[in-house]
Amino acid sequence: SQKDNAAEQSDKKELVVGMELAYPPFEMTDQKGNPTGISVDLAYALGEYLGRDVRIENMAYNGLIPSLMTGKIDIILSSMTITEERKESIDFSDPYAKAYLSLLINKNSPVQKFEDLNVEGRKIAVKKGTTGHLYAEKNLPNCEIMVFDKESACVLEVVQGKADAFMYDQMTIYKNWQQNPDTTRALLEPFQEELEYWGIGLRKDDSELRDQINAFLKEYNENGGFDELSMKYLAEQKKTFDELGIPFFFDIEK
Amino acid sequence: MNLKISGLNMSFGVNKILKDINLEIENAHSIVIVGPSGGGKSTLLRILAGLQLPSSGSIEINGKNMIFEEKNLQEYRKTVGMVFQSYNLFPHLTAMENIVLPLVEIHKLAPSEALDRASKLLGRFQLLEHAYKKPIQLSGGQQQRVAIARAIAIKSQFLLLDEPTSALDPELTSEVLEMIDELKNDFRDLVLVTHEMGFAKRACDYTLFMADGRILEHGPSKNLFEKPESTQLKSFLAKILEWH
Amino acid sequence: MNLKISGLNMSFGVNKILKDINLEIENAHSIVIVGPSGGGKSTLLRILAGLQLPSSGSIEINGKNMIFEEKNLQEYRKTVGMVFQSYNLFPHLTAMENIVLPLVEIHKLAPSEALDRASKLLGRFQLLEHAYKKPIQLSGGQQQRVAIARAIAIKSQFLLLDEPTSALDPELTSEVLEMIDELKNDFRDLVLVTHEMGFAKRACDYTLFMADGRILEHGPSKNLFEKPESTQLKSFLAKILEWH
Amino acid sequence: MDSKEKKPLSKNFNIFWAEKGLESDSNRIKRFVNIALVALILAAVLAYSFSKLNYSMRPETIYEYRYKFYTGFVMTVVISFFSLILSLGIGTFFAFARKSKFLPLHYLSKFYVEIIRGTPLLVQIYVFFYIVATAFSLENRYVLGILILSIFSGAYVTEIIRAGVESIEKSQIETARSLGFTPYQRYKFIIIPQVVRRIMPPLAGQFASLVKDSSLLSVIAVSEFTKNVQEVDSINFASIENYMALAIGYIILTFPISIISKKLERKFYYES
Amino acid sequence: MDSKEKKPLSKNFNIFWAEKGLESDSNRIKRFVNIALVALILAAVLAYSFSKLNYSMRPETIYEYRYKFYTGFVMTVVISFFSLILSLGIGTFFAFARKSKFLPLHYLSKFYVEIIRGTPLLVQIYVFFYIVATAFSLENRYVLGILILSIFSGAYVTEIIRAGVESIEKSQIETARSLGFTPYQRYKFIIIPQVVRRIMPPLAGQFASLVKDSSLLSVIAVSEFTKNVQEVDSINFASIENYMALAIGYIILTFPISIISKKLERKFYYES
Ligand SMILES: Nc1ncnc2c1ncn2[C@@H]1O[C@H](COP(=O)(O)OP(=O)(O)OP(=O)(O)O)[C@@H](O)[C@H]1O
Ligand SMILES: Nc1ncnc2c1ncn2[C@@H]1O[C@H](COP(=O)(O)OP(=O)(O)OP(=O)(O)O)[C@@H](O)[C@H]1O
Ligand SMILES: [Mg+2]
Ligand SMILES: [Mg+2]
Repeated sequence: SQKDNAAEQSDKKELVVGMELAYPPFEMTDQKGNPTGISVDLAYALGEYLGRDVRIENMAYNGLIPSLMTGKIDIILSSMTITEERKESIDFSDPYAKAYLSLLINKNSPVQKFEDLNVEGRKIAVKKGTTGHLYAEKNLPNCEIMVFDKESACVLEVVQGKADAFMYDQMTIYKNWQQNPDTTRALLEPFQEELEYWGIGLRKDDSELRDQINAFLKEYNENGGFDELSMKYLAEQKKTFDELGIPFFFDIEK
Repeated sequence: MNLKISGLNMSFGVNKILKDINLEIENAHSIVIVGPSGGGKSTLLRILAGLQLPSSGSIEINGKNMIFEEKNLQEYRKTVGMVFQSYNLFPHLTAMENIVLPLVEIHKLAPSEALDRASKLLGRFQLLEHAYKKPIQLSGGQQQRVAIARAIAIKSQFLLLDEPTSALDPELTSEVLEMIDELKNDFRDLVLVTHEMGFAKRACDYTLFMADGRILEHGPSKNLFEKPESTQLKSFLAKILEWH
Repeated sequence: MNLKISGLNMSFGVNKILKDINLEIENAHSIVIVGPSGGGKSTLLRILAGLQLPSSGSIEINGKNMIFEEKNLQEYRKTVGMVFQSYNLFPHLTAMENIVLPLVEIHKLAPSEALDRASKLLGRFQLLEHAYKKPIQLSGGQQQRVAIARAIAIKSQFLLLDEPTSALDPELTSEVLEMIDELKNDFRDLVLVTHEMGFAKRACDYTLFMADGRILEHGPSKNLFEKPESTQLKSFLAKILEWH
Repeated sequence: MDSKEKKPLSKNFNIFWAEKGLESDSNRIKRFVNIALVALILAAVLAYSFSKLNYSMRPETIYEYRYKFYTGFVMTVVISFFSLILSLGIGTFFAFARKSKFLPLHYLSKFYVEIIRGTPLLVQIYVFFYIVATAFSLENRYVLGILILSIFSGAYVTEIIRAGVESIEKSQIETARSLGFTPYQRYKFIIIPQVVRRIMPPLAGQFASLVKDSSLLSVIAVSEFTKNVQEVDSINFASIENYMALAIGYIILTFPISIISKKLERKFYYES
Repeated sequence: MDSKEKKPLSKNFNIFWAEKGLESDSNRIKRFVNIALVALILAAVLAYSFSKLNYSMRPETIYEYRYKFYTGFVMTVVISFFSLILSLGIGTFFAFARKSKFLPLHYLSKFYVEIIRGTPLLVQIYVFFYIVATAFSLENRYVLGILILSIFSGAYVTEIIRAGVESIEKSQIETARSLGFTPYQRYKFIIIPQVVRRIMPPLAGQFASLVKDSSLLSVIAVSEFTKNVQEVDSINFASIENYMALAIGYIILTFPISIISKKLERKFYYES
């Protein structure tokens, strides 16, 4: 009966979007505490497309999936990577972005390329539950993997030389390298065979909404919405990435 | 006061403290219990105060049976004044507060009236200048006097006094004696435990001699002290002469 | 025991408790302090025990000056046995343990020897069957006897007893008297506070009469009790006759 | 024994109950010097550590995000305040329930303490919020947050209160009974006034914990202080500045608890 | 008063000190029934909530990741064990320091308690690990973690011990002094045996907190229980199963603390 209600009200009811506002510039807050960022803009655009009001629920990352499953939010839009494991619990829309892993490396570390990390005595910092974490577990059996809750801790570890490298997405690595040019360097070239894609998380039984969202994403991309977002939030990065010849987030060719 | 005790037994675990006490006293205003230390005097007094449950037996006071249920006992205790052997003042309250608190809270006196009554009693026991001291700041005898004052202040139907003059000098002991006389005139009864035989003889009209959990002898004080029958009581009283 | 006190003062905040006490006693084996409640007897005893610091003044015992520094006092206290007015047994220890613990830990006796000594004393005070009770399970008089036993057991140079028979019956009081005589024979001295004048007269050879923080009269017991000079002492003693 | 009196002869005498003496006025200068000394040493250690770090401070970034700091702080104040009061109520209730002769209540209290103390707050938040609250259609996450936090903290408070009440000597309860006090009056006039002093220090500790534990509510999207600061941190990456501000914020929050607890301790102080 | 004796006449008599009576053998069946009752009610609430959730359990996923669960659990045991002992030592030290006549020590103790209790463990971990430890070139994050956790918990332990020691009546200290006990002997024979019973409940609470607070060490990449479970959770997204396992794990960890604390409470029980 809950499902019927949901379907019945879906055109009037507001769309509750869950995200953790701690991943600039995708999900963040302005200085007054209002949600802002790429995902937030995307969420509002989606709301407009669906004709529903949007409410952003800001919560811890590991609260997102339980909240979705128990109906406390309607979708997750929080730079979430689509994985097989997650698909066991929730559904995803079509991917709207792709990300590469990069490395932030301590200046004095001997590590020059990704393979150098897979050596006894090297230490890598990763953020808990990120694809970097999963990738390291799979591909760096000889390296000591240190798992942290916060990016800032991972960065500090590298800056202080407690870890050789921090593996995360390009954009965060780039930003932190910029902020710590004296103590770190960055390895931005992609080294993964398989790319990772971000999708919007949905409840499994919400196929109607999924179709709507997929249609929206398609239209939004075709209308150049993602390019606009890139220009608004990631102009500098996009420029650097283009110079380096590295593909960018929203360059999804399917 | 009429007191009837039948088949009273009391034990702590395996220790039998009171052993089949039977007693019938009529028309005694003041009863004194004497006997060797550890004989069960305080225990009997605590049972009479409704603080301790006997293992078996019944007690009738002035024709009323004591019902050993918390509900009844709570009401009953309000009608009894008790002075403990170790005074048991509340350590966080001043001498004055120790007396006034039960008056105001339990007996619903107006605070001013309670203060008045307390002051009079404190004055009588030469404690006025110590009224605002906490128990720890009082000497032993001063604490004992506060405890007496607290028990008397509530104007209970009867009083239970456990060695109320043990820490008092002769002068104050006399004061307590006088007070006991006044209580008699007010028809307020009392049961008293003491080790001072002179005091016992003078203070009370009926005497119980308790030893080893039993009442070995009892009777009007005069008879008992002058013509003790049991050998135990005889030797008990004899000792006093040695050093008096 | 030679005792010399000069200019001793002691106050709690604004309350002057001891007021310029001067005293010189020579060759007294046992000293008794009598006087009205609140007169400062316990306080004086506690100063002699090294538990309380006087505000000013000095004390000389057997030619040795008391040095009021924690370090010295700690050693000094080992040589003194003390019975407190409120017994002060350790509530978490049994009667036996209360006696044995100081013997073993402070006076370094072998446990077996300590147990032996404690048993003898407990036996003497008719407490053997209560040896393994905690203080709360003992009657008032039993607690007091344990406290006396604890103080005597350490075989200290001298003993300070604060109303040691207040909770004891005549029989036990005689026992304490006998014990005091034995101590005299062992040349162990004592200072005693009591409200029982008969006991005082019989137990001690020198008497101090204290009232309101002052020593009003002192001298050999015989003289003092039979020919009191100060009006205070006279009226103090007179009261006893009223009821004895 | 009043230490004031003894000072002239030997200030070393009463080493166990020196508290009062330390606060006497003659010692004020000494006290100040010593506080300064301790503060200085601690500051020196920190300063040395910082100097070794080569860290360039950007304090202006805190000012930039002051609004987030402020709203988070206020939220934490509100949540802590209500949770504190509620947990005291819950703790008192279960401490009494433990003493109840009605056995289900007695065991409920035991269960409550063991289970709540035994499991992480995080798990409790998940269970209450996602499972129980969902089933009973409770929605308001702030109210639920306060409730969960109170239930959590209440278990610790229960045990603190129980220990305090049990430390009152039986003879006092008996005296109160002999005077005809009802159970309620016993608690009001005899037990509580004596227990306050004894339970205040652990209680203050528990409440300080509570204030800080409130940060865990961020997992159910309560934007409290820690969460907001961490969000700012993920944007400005000025970790040291952010966390210093966080520390100071919490000290400001817990300090009143310390002060009030010390006041109560002193107010209910009596020698025994 | 021994409640056993009073039962025949009225079991309602002694409502305040009924604890002992409840554990007498005649009540064993009653006790069992009541425990079962309470457990049943709690289980029913949970079961109802679950049923409302429509959640399909995947318990096999826990088995799949058992290794992570196991290593995390062991790490938490190790860290908790050493921190518990160390924090007891630290707490004892500072409780005594607070009483010291050497004023810098006295104020150090006050500072310590206020600052450590006042700031979140998270901040302390960052400050110690990334600032102080870096400056002094300390490296081992496990040892540092235990140290930080002990220092944190020690502040609460300090206050608990202080409150306990101060609740001992002065007359007992005085008696011990009169018998010639040294300060050390006073503590060993008189104060500690009496204080154990009074401080055990809050102390057990503090240690239960400590065990759970150890999870915060995950921020410096100590792979303890919570962290490992959360890692698993971020992979398998079987939140309910994971967190149930987490809860059970922590109950297993804290239960010995409860048991030992109750044992000690009973061992040092004496009527007063
Ligand atoms: N809780 C208890 N457990 C075991 N025995 C106890 C307990 N309380 C009291 N007793 C014993 O009961 C006996 C009687 O005690 P009670 O206090 O009634 O004696 P008493 O006649 O008042 O003695 P005293 O004159 O010394 O005060 C004593 O032998 C005492 O050891
Ligand atoms: N801590 C304190 N603060 C204030 N006054 C106190 C304190 N301790 C004792 N006193 C006062 O000191 C006086 C003497 O007390 P002390 O205990 O020495 O009397 P005492 O002669 O032993 O009396 P008693 O025969 O009643 O035991 C009393 O008036 C008492 O009130
Ligand atoms: Mg008695
Ligand atoms: Mg005295």
